[in-house]
Amino acid sequence: MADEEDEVETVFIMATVKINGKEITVEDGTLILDAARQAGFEIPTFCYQARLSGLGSCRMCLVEIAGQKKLQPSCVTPVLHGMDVFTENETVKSARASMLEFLLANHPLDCPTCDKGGECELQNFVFKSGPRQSGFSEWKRRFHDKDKILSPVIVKNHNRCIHCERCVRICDEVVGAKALGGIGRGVMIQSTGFMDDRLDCDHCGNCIEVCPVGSFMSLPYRYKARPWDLKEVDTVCPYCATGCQITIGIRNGEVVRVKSRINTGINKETLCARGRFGYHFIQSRDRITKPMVKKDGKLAECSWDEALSVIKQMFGSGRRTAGIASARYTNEELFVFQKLVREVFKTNNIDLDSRFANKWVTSAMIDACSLAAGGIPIFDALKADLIFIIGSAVSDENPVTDYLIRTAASDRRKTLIIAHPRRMKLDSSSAISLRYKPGTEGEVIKGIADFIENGGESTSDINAAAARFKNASNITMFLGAEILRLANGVDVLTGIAALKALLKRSGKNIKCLPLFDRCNQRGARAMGIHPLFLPGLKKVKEDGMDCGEMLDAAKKGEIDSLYVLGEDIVSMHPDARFAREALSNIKFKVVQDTFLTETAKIADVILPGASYAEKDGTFTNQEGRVQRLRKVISPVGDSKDDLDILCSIGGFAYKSAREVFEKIKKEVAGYKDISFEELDGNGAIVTGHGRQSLSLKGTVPLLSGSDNSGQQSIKEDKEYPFLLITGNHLFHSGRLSQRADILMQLLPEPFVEISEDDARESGIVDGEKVVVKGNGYEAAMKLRIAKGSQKGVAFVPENFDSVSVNMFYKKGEGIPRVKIVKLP
Amino acid sequence: MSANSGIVDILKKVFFIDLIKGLSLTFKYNVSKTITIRYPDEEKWIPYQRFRGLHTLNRDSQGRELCVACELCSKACPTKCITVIPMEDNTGIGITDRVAQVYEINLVRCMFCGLCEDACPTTAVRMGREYELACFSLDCAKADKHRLLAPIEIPAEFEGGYVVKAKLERNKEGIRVRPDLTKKKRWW
Amino acid sequence: MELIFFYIFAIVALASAIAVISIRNPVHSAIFLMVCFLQVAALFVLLRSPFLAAVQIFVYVGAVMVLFLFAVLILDLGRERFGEYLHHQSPIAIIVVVGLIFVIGLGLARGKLDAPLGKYTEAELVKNIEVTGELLYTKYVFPFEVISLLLLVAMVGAIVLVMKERK
Amino acid sequence: MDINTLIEVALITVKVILVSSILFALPIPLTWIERKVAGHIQLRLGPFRVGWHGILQPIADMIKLMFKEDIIPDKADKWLFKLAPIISLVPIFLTFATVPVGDKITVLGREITLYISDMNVGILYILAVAGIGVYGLIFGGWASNSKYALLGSMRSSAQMISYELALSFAAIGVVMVSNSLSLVDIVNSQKVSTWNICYQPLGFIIFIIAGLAEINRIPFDLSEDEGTLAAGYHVEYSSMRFSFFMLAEYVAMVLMSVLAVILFFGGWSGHAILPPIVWFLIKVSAFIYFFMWVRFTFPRYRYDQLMTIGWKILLPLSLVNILITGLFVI
Repeated sequence: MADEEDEVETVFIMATVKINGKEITVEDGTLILDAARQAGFEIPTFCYQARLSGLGSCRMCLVEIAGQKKLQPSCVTPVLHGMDVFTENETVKSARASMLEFLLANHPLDCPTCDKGGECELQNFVFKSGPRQSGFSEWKRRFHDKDKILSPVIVKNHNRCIHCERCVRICDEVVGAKALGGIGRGVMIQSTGFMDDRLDCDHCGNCIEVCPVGSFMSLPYRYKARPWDLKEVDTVCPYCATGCQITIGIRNGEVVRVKSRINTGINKETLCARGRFGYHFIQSRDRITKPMVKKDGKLAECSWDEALSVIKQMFGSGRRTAGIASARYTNEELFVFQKLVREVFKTNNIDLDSRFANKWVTSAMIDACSLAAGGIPIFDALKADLIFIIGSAVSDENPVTDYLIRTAASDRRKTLIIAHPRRMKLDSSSAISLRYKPGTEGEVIKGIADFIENGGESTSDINAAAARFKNASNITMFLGAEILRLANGVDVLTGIAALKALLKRSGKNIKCLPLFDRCNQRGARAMGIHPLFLPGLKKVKEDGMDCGEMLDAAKKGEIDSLYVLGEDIVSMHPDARFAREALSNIKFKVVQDTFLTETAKIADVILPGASYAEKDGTFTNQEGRVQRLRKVISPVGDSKDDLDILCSIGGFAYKSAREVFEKIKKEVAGYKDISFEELDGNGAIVTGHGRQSLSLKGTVPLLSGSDNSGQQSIKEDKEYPFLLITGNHLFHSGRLSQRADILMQLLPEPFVEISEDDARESGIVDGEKVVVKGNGYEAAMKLRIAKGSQKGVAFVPENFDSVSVNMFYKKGEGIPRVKIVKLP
Repeated sequence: MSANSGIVDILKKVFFIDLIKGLSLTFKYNVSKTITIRYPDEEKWIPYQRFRGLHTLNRDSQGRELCVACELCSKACPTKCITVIPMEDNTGIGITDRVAQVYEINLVRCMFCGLCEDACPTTAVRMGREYELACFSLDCAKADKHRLLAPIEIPAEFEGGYVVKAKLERNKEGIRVRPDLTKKKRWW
Repeated sequence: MELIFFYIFAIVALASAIAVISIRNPVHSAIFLMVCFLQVAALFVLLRSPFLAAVQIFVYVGAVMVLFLFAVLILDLGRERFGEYLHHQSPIAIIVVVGLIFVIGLGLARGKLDAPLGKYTEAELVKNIEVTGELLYTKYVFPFEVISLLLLVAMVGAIVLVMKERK
Repeated sequence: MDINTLIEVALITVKVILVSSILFALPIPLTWIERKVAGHIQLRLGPFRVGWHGILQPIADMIKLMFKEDIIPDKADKWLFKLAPIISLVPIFLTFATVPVGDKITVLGREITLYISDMNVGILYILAVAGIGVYGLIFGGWASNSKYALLGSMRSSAQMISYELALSFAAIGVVMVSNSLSLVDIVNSQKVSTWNICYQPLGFIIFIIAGLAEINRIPFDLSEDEGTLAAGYHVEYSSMRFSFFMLAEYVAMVLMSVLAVILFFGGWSGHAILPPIVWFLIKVSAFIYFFMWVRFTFPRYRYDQLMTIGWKILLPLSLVNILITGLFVI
């Protein structure tokens, strides 16, 4: 909808300053340091970090300003018109050298054993501008002998700290975890959690990333390599649709670390725990490394030729075939996959297993978020003065988006409204947190719309939020993927579309961004992985079946062959029993995946594919930003690049992802201006596909009740008091992350989260072992209490094979009800 | 003078003075003592302490490994023949909790320049005086941590620059020349 | 006994002489020529002239043939070259050879080729160096000097030729 | 034929076999000695590992040579290639037919001469037959069809022809003094007066220098100049054929030592405290050592220097020597 909006005109007051004799005109209020960088002069600094609040503690950035006797810290001093600044003269240089000498007075010289050695900012600055000799002969400050292991991923060495406090600030201001603080005074400050504990830690490792020295270190990477050993490749994180740029470092073919880079990608220097520490699945021992074919009811390893010939022989074509893909695959692979399904298998039965959504809901989502109209950079979206999030526990689902929103919302001129049953970390930044029962999203939207249209007393939270809507002029809505899973999702999305229209009528700028939980969900739709749309979201002539319909048909015996690209239907589809039964009914199932998932176990042919670190390609994140994936290592064992596999099955002649991308550029309008080679850290935003609205309303069942799923589960039920919502946890994403050892250390087993009130009523305390029962399935897990969550709602992460949450679901019943019983 | 020296020259030629000089010199050599060291049968040359032979990994006085696996040696190595893979160890075998999991020198590529020694911050790597590195299989071309940490035959304090009595030993692993450091003599 | 040796030497000498002219490879020819010379030397020994035998070996085998070979090696004569020179001469050569054989046969038949033995006894012949020396410097002094002079002239001529070429 | 003749024939046969076998065996200790001398002159030890002080080294070398592959170059003149080592070896053995190692001794009442034959042209015979040996070199070089070998053989043959003259003329001086060509007579004549070295110092020097050149030893070993010719005429030879050449060289060295002793140092004559044959052996050994000593002392001459020395210095000097000797004798 980018073109529907008028660009907000901002008038900047400019200031002209002289830096080292070079004149430069910058926005008034720019820091001297930024101005100098723009002018091309590098000023060393430890404590300055662009998105963090200014501190000015390290004194490395001291500059001389003409007319001022003392040197000034450039990272906290804004420019004034006519300033004459010197950053390279002798006074400044000697001040820098002295500062470094001071820092080294207490910094231990254990660089040989420090993981940071080789990429340490202190080391670099000392080499560049440090004193060559020190006048200090006193004992160095020493807190402890052994490094402190603060968490399964973070190691701390207080001795090395230089008090830049970047860690404290990033934890507080960006991550919002507030796990770190300065303990002690003066030179004895230790930046750590209370009593060296990290209760609220997100384990995101951003403190490690920003630490200029080796005070914070990554435990999984500890003593694995030195920076110069690593071959580092920039690629994209595969865990959620935020699309963080990551840099994978390998040593001798082994992935040893993932890091972010300062000022690269939308995530800049931040990552979440799963992005930073979730790389162990790449070279997991459980990877499938050889193709397998079912012989006499058992899967047996075989050669590629054999597997492919079996597929060619057995796979049918026409309406009785189907293809289901995962949104974790690259645009190129998905494009070739839809080509395979549509052109070779000759069917439109192609879908993502978006777990709970039918094709009408997903197309309504495409419509509501105007995915066809091109991408909206998140930074543009966050300029709005009202940010509204609905249907996503964004702190858990898209942690880095959470950081971005938090940073934006710290601006007091902005309002953040979050509507979700669960409490989340971002609530602390929000003006209003709307709680509702799952399934009643439509009512929330309706309430807001009603208030805006009809007015009324702003007594309830909804009305208060609506009042904010009324006052705002630029509004950004984030629509979570949970809406897709609702039985009445079409209603909700229609309601949102109506709200948008309403707001627009009142002269407001509306931007609408989806919050997806799979890295390439948006790209997959654009590549035509949808029963209704061809690549470029062009309507197909003959509608295909969506995932649910396919399974229905399979149950009836109407599907003969199914090709599953990396999706675990049995584990993810609501109603696991039904999914298993339906799949077993299909005569010939091909699963292409990296792990032996529940679905793969019942397949007839398994093809070992590649993980994200083993292939080239592009992902399109939720904003519509196309980013490059780069191959880091060769596919493990006998597994192959997925693109190669798909091409050899379909007989396509694409040799590389680049060639496929060229084809995509021709077929998908939004990608036509993107150059595959020139995709850098910032990616490229897709443009519109040539139409703004899909106008499917005529064919979509519109109102609740007409949906075949019904709303009966919303009704109160004394026996099963809790409505169960499922989703990703902060440390997990789908079923993939449980293959990553470190993430399993962070959260090894599922838990059930209920509100404080519910806990008090049932007399269960935090951490107690309980049994969750429902739909004839029960599972034991720990209880967690979330203060401020909606009463009568329970949350279980869906990421564990040990507790298959989709067993609680029953086909066609929408949100399940469960009861929670204390374990005797 | 020129006439004089001319005559002398002719006389020298006639009486083969130069040839006789040469012959007498070689005869002197013939009867003098040889400078050959009877290596490996009876004697062995123990080089000076500054010699750059097979590397050793050293321990501190308490027997802990000095190597902290900082990889500076492998960084400094011009032939890139040193492989170091660090690991964490809390059992106290090293002076820090960072010790080498793998410390391997590819002796085929090593040119014994000693830059690793210079780069080592803990004086863990020292070039020793072991120079008998030939063997029957390529296995020994790689010196692993175990081999480098093994106690060396010639103590570091031994001054060197001597020829000592030695014994040639043959066994399955190969040939070794075992020196007897008590019986030493200067080479010349 | 002596006769046996004589025939052995004679036959080998003849055979090798024939080989010299019939073999195309000049180096092999040279070898056979050398063999021939050696047999002749052996015949001298049978004739109680060890001095002549030694001189035969010394001069012909040791020096002349080496120079011969030298030339052959340096010039690298092709194997077929010799054949070419004989093209037009063969009829004449055959006539001459036949004539020669006839003359020698005639001489042998008539007993005209019987060389008389000298006045020296067997014991004196063993010391033939003195005898040879004495004869050379008394009876045959003139021919000796003439030959010396001729050789000198030849030598001087050769040197002059070489000197000319150098300029 | 009477019994005496038979015994004579038998004795000669025995002597021939004895001399040949000694000559065949001689290089074995000689190579060891040569290498030892080389070692010690260069302050080394020489062979040391096989046997006591490496004494079995020549045996080891011999075994090695025997078992080496006999290689004949593809384009070689096969017949000559095989013949050449024999040609080089046989004449040098033949010379020893007339080399006396002592006078007569009496065993079991029968006089046995310590030589096979006392020719009255002995010295002439030796020089003549030894000259044939050059064919081995020439043929070896030529038949190998290799440029290095050919160059080596050319050099050595030219060298031998050049120095044969000087060598012979130097010997003629002795012959004039002793008034005989027979080696036994020459030795005996020295018993009467003093050693010929006293009368013929110039002749001796010429003889030794030309002799060195004649047997292709340093400083005149241009035929096997490793630096420029790889190995000279025998570069293509291996195995036993190669060892034949080596054998011939060693025997030639022995011959030259023997000749030097006989012509200039009174042969087996010496003080009575030792038997004559021991004197003879001592003198010959001294000369052999001298040759080795020279080898490891002097560098090699250039080819043009070699020719200059041969033709412009040694030959005129030898003629002068004959002239002076002639004047004295008359």
